[in-house]
Amino acid sequence: MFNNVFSVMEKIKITIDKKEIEVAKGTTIYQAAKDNGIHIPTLCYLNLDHLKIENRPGGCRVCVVEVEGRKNLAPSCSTECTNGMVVKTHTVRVLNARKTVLELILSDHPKDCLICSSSGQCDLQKLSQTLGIREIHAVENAAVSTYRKDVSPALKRDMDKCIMCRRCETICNTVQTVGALSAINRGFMSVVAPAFEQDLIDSPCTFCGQCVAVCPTGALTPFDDTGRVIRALSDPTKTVIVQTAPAVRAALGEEFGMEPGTLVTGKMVAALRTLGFDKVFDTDFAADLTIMEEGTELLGRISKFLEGDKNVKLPILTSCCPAWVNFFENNYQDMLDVPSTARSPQQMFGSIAKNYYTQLLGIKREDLVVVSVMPCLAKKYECQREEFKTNGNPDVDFSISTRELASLIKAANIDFNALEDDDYDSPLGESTGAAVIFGATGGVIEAAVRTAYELFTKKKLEKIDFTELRGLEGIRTASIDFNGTMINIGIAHQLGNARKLLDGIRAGLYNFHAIEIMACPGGCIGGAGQPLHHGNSDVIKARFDAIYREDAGKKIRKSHENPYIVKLYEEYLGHPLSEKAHHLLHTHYFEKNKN
Amino acid sequence: MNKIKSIDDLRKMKQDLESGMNIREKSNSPESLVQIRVAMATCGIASGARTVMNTLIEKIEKDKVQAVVTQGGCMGYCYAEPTVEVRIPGKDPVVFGYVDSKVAIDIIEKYIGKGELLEGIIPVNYQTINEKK
Amino acid sequence: MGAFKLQDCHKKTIADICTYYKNEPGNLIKILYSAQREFGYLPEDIQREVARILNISVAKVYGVVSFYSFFTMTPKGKYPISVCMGTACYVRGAEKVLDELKSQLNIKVGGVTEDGKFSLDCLRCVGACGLAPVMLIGEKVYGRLEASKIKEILDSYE
Amino acid sequence: MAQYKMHLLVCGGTGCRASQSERIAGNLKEEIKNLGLENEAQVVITGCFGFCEKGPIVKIVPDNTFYTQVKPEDCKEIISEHVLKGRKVTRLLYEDPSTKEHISDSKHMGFYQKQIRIALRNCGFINPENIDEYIARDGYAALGKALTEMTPQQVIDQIKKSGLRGRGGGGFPTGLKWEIAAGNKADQKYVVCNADEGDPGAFMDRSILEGDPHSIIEAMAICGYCIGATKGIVYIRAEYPLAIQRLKIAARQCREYGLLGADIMGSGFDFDIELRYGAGAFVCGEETALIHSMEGLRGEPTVKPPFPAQSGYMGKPTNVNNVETFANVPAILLKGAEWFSSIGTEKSKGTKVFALAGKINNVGLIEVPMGTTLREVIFEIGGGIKDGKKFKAVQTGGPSGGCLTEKHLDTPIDFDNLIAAGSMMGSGGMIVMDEDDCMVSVAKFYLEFTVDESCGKCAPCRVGNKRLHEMLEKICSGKGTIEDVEYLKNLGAVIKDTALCGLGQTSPNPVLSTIEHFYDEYKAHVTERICPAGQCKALKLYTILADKCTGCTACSRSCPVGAISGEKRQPHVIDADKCIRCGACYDKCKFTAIHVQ
Repeated sequence: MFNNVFSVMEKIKITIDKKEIEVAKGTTIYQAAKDNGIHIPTLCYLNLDHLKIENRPGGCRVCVVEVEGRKNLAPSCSTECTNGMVVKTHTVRVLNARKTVLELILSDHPKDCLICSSSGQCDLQKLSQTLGIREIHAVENAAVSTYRKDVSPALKRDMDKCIMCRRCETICNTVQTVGALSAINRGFMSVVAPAFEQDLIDSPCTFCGQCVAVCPTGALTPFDDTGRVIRALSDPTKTVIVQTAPAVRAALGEEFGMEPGTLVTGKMVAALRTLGFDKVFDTDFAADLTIMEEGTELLGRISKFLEGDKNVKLPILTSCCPAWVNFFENNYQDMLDVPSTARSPQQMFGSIAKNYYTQLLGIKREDLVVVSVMPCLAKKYECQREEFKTNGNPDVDFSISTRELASLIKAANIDFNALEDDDYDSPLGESTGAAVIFGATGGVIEAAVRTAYELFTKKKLEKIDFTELRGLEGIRTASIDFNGTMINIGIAHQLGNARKLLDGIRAGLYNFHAIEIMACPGGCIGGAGQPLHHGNSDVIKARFDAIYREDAGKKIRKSHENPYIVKLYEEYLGHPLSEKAHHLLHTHYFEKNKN
Repeated sequence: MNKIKSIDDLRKMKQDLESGMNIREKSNSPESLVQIRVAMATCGIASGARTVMNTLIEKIEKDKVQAVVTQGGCMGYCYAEPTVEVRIPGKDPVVFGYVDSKVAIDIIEKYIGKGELLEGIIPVNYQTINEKK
Repeated sequence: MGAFKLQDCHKKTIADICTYYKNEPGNLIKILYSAQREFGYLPEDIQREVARILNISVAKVYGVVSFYSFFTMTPKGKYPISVCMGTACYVRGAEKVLDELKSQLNIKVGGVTEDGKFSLDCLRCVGACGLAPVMLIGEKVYGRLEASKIKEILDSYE
Repeated sequence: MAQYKMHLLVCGGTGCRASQSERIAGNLKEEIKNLGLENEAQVVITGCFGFCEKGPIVKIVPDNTFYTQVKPEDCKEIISEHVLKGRKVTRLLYEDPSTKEHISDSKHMGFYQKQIRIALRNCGFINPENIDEYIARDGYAALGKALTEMTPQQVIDQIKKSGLRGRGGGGFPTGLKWEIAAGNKADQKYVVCNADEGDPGAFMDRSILEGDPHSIIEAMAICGYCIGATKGIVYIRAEYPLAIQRLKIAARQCREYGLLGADIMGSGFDFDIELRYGAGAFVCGEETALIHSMEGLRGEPTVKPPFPAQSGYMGKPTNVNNVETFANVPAILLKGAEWFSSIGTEKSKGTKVFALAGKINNVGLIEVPMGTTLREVIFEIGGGIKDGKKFKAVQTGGPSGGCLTEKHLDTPIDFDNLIAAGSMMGSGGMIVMDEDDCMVSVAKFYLEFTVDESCGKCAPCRVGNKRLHEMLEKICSGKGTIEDVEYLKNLGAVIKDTALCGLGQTSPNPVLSTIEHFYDEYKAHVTERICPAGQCKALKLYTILADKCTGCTACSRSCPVGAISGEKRQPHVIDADKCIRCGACYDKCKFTAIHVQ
């Protein structure tokens, strides 16, 4: 035992660029260098250590270094340090090799950087700048590999720009276990794509967009809805309102040079108002509404279960995450009656806006345009689902990502950092701390527990913070004491972890009462519409912490105490799970069979 | 099927099988073996060369003589058929005429086995087409 | 070439192959090999069916099919022609043989003649280097080829 | 086994089968029956004799008569003359190309004289479909010895002492490899035989599997015993149907005899094998790629470490050896490490099988002691260059190797010498080129192969080889510059330095070695715009020799682009700008008036 601990701690000495350093045995050259301020470039290697996501194909060969006594150059990402190793990261040989390899990659890459949607965000572009590539040696008319383009509601694929880093493939298969993408073909024509290069919409893709979040080039990019939003804003016949998801406020600042984790709620509201939205509302309001519906549904099922009803389906699964919905519709057709029927906050908001708010304004639903700002790309797909339309008019017209909002702000000449904080409009702008934490993994279930506890036990919560439900572990479980009744909770983020839980449930291994699932790492804060983390998971951790800070600062932290929610039920919906609520706030799921 | 259940089974099996392969094994290193060539042209066959050859092969197998029996064309001693040429490594070849089964056995036992000379040796002074150098 | 439509009998054949290989994803290549032997090629629907039975993504199946040159998604001609492009054949004039085949059949490498009679492919060394240059029509090996002999050989196929 | 006085060995290798050797065997049997000789003569279908150039081969023992290029029609004569009457069929005997004399005994043929057959010991000697013949030749005795008299470590020590190195290309010491795999503890381990032979022009593995499958099974079992594996997998090219069939038959016979399965020879050791098919990807010769392929995945290599000996097939310790390596193992155990290490050079022990091909008289499979010189191989065994042309280069090591020239002819062939000369052993392909071969084109040919076979995982190999190939094409089409040649050198060096696996790390060798040894030829292509070997179409200049031209107009009528003009019965001229260098005029001219430069 002691021996083991000792061996883990075992240190070895190596020399990198004439610097003698001590590292733990098992450390890679890349990591050792990074820990000592030497940043070796790489294009394929990805390590989101807080989330235990790693992609290490050793394929780009950009991170090669010279190791004394070794015949050829070593890929630093996948070469472990050995005692006494002497490493050089910038000799002529290394730099020539690195430049040549990069030139090769660029020689098979379109050079439309100026108008590429990843321009300025592109790791390849940045590296080419860093290494000072000024020309590319290749014969005239050198072959380039080109592929079928694909535009889906959520994302675009232009695989001509693929550099075979395999990050998307790892995310789609190992992390998310979706299996929409795979490396196909061989050699020069090899690329990552769906089977038969078919469209993503025909594949099992959930539109979680995590492939986009890790793509180092412009091969995988979000579908851009900003043009449509601008057109709507400039249409005088339309009332345009906007809702902002909880996670957006914790990340938007990064696009304007702020530290990750900076909360910019007030500035964001101000910017949206400046952009010309008639009303600036908060998806958080709908999140509170979700808790009312989902929480009541949970309590109902639990009560029936405790009464001995054998037909009751437990655990209840959250249904806020559209990628997750797509995932279970495709993979768990036998369990379609298990998830909560509650719509996601985005869609609840849309439904209330188009049905209730239009009444308040006295306008037709066609004249109200609902825009959502989401950390998510799957929301773009979700708002186009047929079941969320009335006479072809969607409840949510356009869903734009955090990054799209940033570009709208920039294009409108707004000095974001200088903006004065502003407040959301009423009535759909009021929310509680419970709604804010929807943005982080475990947040939805914590919000639900806060409400369910009080409704179930009829007692006031002593301690609002359920820290046992928080964290970035992929799968977490906890049992909450509801005044003598233990409620078992499961939490998973990333679809691969969800699959593990679901398979366990299918096999009858668990006795959870409720499970929260989010498709993206860390929950919505790690969504694919957020500013790019460029492989640094500290960014996600910082947003995670910010979300809970925002919650702690809220006066009201339980959804059922949101006065505007109370009012909405009194005036319009009646009570949770009422017929009207069912009609407007719940949905049903479809069997899909894509492989 | 007879299973091989031990190394002894394998060895025994090899022993039983190797005689069938002997003819090929020997051809691998003919220089070191006694070469016995039976003239098997029409004249030879007519006068019983085939029987002689069979006798020789069986006798070699039985006595485990390191020799190889081959057949050749007419050696030009048609009057003395069947003829058999014996070539012991390091010695000049010797040709026997009028060989029958009894003589064949004598060739192996006495000439090859003990180095005794036998009756019926034809003085050599010949070349065959195949041997022409 | 009409689009391949998966019939129940095809499904059964595929299921039988998969069962024979214990429905194990690790046996994917063997399964595809057997399926191709059965159907002559591996159209989309067959790949989907294999993926479904093995419970793996069809992207992965296609990733494998498109990786190995042995697998094909287009049906071969009635008489598939394969020209050896091993080094021994190359230095003894395989390219000229190939050029002659291309012009005689009027197809490219990987193509099938319009009447579906011949298809033309290259393959790596078949190991008959002593006969170089070599081509196969079906299983039959033609050795010591010359461009001038090609027409006669092709004409011998009805 | 029945006693026959005469055995007729008919080559059943792929090459000879392609020339109807099966029919020959059938006809021979038929004729034997017709003459009532069934009890005297036996027809045996064997593996490859190696002398593929002169196939199909029929060898008759005991008199060691070696008939070449036998046709089915010849069978009647062979039986009635040779078998019945003892008269050799002279016209079917091998004719010495220099003396023009017929040689009857293969022992006296130059092709066989310098050979020592260890890995090929049973090829062309036994019926590969008959386990009894293998056992009669001490088959499975090495396994028996290992299982009953030796500990795994003792066996490993023998292999180590023998100096055997991997024959698949890398030359890694086999015993050491086994020792590492043996040292890693696991509940399951695997022995893998790499039979995914892919070098264009190399076919030794196929020949061994076709001619002596039992030696591979025996060696795999021995390896299993050493490293503690009970499962063996042969990863074999699907394009080798005959080898697959023979392996299957061999494995079935072994199971019937109890030589595969549980408790082999009462030793308590269990072992069995199965086959996996390679589906046409050269990169699967790389062991990590091979393992992924066996797992049903794309055959892409992964970074080592971990080595397969640590984490291989299904994550378990796996030992991968190539066919030829395995074929040596039983012989080493039976004859001893000392015997084996007495053959060869200081660091490369034993023999090596080479597939001799190209512009050489005796194309075929040969096995020579390490240290034999290229000259001996090419000019003595190979019988020199075809059609009396001049030797120019020999390419060894397939797409990973390089071209060696006249100055290397007296270099003793072994692992290290070949690497020092800028090539490598590879799996043993040896392609001989003569003065008519353009070395730039040869490099281009190999690069085309590598581009086709690159898995695409790492950038240098995926894109770099493509760029090398494009640049070679540019040079061959007469548009290259001297800078391009320099860039080829830099790009080639970087690809070698940075590629992920052995395929990419060696793929520039054909380019780099030809630039090194034939720089002038490259220079001629880019500066003078001529191809000295006259191979590069675009660099050919067609002119009409006025003194030879009769003005018959055959050329101008054959020209597809109308580049030839002239009056009837007057000398014609070719417009070089219009000429597409198709060579049609050259073929048509009856008066050798077309001059090609």
